[in-house]
Amino acid sequence: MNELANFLPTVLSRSGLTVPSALIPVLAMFLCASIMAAFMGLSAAVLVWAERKLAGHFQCRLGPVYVGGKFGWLQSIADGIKLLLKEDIIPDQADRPLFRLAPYPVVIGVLLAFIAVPFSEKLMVTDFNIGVFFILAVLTVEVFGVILAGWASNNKWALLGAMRAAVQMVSYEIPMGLAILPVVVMAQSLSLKTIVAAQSGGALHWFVFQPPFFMAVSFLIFFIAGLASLKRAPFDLPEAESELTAGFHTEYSGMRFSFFFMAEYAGMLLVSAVASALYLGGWHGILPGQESVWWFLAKTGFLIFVMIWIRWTLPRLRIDQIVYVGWKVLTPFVLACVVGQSLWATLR
Amino acid sequence: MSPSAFASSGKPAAESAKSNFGEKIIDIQAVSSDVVLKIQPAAWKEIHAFLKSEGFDMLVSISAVDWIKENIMWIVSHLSDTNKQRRISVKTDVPRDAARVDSLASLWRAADWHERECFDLSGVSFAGHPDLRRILCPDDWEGHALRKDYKAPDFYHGIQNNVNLIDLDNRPPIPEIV
Amino acid sequence: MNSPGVTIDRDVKTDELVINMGPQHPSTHGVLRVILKTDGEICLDAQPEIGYLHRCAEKIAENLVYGQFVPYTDRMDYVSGMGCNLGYCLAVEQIAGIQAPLRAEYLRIIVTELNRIASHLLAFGTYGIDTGAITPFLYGFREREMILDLLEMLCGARLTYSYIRIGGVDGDVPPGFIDKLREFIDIFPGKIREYNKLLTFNHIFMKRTTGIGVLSPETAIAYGVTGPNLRGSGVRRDVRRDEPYSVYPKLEFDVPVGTTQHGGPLGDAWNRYYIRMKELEESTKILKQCVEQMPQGPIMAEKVGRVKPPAKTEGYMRSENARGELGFYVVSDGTMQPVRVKVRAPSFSNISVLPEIVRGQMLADVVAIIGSLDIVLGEIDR
Amino acid sequence: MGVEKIAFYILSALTLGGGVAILFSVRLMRSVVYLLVSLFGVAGLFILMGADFLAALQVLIYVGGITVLLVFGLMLTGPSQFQNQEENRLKAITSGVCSVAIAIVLLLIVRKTQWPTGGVAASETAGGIGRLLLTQNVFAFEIASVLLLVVLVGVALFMRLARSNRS
Repeated sequence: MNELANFLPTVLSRSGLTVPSALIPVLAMFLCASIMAAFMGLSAAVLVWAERKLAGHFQCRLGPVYVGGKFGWLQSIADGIKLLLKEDIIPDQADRPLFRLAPYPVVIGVLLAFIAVPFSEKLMVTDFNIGVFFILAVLTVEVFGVILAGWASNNKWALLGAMRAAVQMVSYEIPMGLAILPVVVMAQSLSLKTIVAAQSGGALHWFVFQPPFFMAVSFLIFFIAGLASLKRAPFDLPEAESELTAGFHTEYSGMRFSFFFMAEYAGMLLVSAVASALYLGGWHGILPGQESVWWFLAKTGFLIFVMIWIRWTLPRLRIDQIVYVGWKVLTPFVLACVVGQSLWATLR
Repeated sequence: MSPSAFASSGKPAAESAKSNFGEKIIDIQAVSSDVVLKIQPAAWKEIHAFLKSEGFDMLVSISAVDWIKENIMWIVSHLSDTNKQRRISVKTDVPRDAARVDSLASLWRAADWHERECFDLSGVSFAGHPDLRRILCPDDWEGHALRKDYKAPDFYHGIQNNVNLIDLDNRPPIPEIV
Repeated sequence: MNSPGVTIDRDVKTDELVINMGPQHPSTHGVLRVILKTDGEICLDAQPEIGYLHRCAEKIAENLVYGQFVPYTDRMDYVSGMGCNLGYCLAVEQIAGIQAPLRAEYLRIIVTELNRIASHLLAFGTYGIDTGAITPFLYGFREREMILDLLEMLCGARLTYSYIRIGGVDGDVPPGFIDKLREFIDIFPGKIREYNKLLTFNHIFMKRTTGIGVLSPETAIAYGVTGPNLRGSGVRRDVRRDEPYSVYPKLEFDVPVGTTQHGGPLGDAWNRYYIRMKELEESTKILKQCVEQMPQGPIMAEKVGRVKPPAKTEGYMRSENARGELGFYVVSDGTMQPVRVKVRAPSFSNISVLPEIVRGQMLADVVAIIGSLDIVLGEIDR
Repeated sequence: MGVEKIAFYILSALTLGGGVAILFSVRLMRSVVYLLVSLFGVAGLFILMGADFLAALQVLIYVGGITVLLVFGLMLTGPSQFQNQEENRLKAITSGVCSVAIAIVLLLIVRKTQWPTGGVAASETAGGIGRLLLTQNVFAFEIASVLLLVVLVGVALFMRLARSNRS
């Protein structure tokens, strides 16, 4: 963003506009925000298409084939237009202001988190010195939106979905946060840029392949907890369609519904991106010296593929099993990883 | 279809019931599928209890047949023995206007729903049933559909049911959905 | 974890929530309505409400001649319509003294067993969806499609067949049918292994279904539960084997019953589900034997004409449909119309046991239990 | 400097406005939302002061933990209790007195404390906080940890007792 702010005056002067210098950072902020929002929307569209296509092939069918030529790659745009044009229904007994408000925290939470994602050495909005921590923090805002949506709908299924979301978040925030610690111990920093920079020099320097493999375990835990925090199958209890009809977004339609949808896919991208930055070397390639944003996107894409793969293969867990896994399996393991990694780092 | 070899499997049990209950069992019939114990309506429950103790552990169905000319109703139950593969049927005649027998719900849990269905559709009441209300039709439905003199209502909550009543030329306008 | 037999202790006293599940709900398998009383996620009580699909088919039967009621029967259990056709036709043949020719009997068994497979595949797929796995559904439908194609070749219909008629079947096999059937029989066992790998022995799936909705054999019999649900509780009862009808005496097949090998109790949801998977294999076995044994000959009894059973004859025909013991009680008064046709629908009894087995389970288990009972509302409500 | 000032006023307005709105809203759920607004305002103020670690902590703990638990409690207790209970004069008076007392104490503290002015915030606060917690303030840190541990064990113990009493 700072580069953008430095770059802006030249662009503006070339185009003949005069802007007071105090407004330039604000303008840069707005530009950045809109670029991020556009990126999020676009990636959500691509991911929706990818998921439908992949799900189709997992299930011995073709997925979308008609819209936009042979591969149906305009399908999600058509879906988006459909959702935009749909009637926005608000139930009679709903808490109207809260019902209207609820989708925004969900989207904003994910969008804010993208600020700290390092796509490549240059391509990132800003390098927070507490980047990882920041992402974890703003992701919780998303859950609050979900809970609000479930409560404001005044629907019992939605309420149950919201309660499940709350339980799930409380159980999985802790392993997810702790899973980051071994990486932080190794990289000696909370800044994602520094963490990625510490993994340069080929695949063997990625944190996930570092002996004594505490970080590999914490990578797995981070990924599982990430799935749970995104409410993706097999942790999709808050919106379990066969149990709670559609859970917290039962009553939502049209644009407001699509916000939830968009946030889910953007969240997939976010968790995969963070995981690949933390453990898989970010923008570093397999061989030493390879550095490109494409490496980063490829790793992220692979993780997203795994998420989709899991979703279309596994059945859903039950709420008590989810809590059990969160507290009694993931948390002890991740604590052991943190202690082990710290010992390793000090004794080495 | 040849008559099943199992049609007479309930014979010994029927005979022993006859020896136990005597007058209360009017007749032992053999129909194409079962041995039918024809009994007095008052003995409905005790004979079933006896048959249950004989090993007929599953109540398969309870149904009623309306004979409007004779002004009687049959109440028929079918039982089977899941261990020895025997089957038996119990039948009783009750007057149409006082179709009433004792409930079997305390013997078999299955009787609960089957009796409710029989009450709902045939209008047989079962004394001692814990919760005798309609099961398939709505609670405020009138009449019992499987009675031979049943006339379907023309209207139900304002919904026209009888096609002949609908005046096709002067139909009320379809209300506009706002 | 919520293991079987362990009562759930509720430490925080919270408000009970009465939830209306259905009649429009994705996993009530039709228009079933269940009134749930829950405490948080724990289900305290569940009362099924039925009748949303009631058409009073039994009354319709009284106003039709015997043969005309056949199409109504496959709208009862619309997932395995052939079984309903067969049950009704056998019941009428029994009281009218009609004997269908042998080839027709074999054809009847072929189509009912095919339909049983199709029905169990649907149960398998929807059970996957109930537990949150969507893909098995489409895997199951891939093979179900083959069966529907086969049945379509025979009678032109894919759901409501009316193929079995009083005194025989509607038509002989078209050319190519037997070859396609053989092909299906050959590939199907491999597909069953695939299903088992994908869903049956999936760790999460087993954790979700083992030990929930435990139906003891005594309760099952008391409620009149039949079919795979009863066999899942360990009671080896199958009308096809115990009181065989049609050509079943000539066929060899096993009657699978519930096990405890998966680490759960007898009669839990997983057992009920697994019985259906085992029955897929048994039905394939039966199909294989039928194809080999089927003789040439007529497919319709001679001089069936107008069916007119003698006055005051009655007969109760039990047959094993995909969901359990299907009974048709037909009473004649000597005219061409029956005086009473009572349908004893297996799902009707099977769903009545629901309150007994869901108490104290989690909300997600309620869905898994309803799914494991595999009900069809068309036959419950008739 | 203008932008920062404007941001400061906006965030302060959010914080204070949220707090006032909590007081005057009838529905508990809405109060939680206002509380959220207020907490976000505080987080924003932290960012403005360069303490982004604190800001993230604020969001993580208060938004992700405290308010979620509040809402969870609300959802479990049934719809009839989502409204504030009717006014109770005694309650009103006691709470008023308490609030005034707390306000006076806070104001006194604010007035008495020598606030550092004009200093430049550290670029990396997380490390500094960590170092302070483990060296200079280790005693306070340990006290807090022990307190939390006691609470945790106590809650578990009470639940155990309640459970054994019931059965």
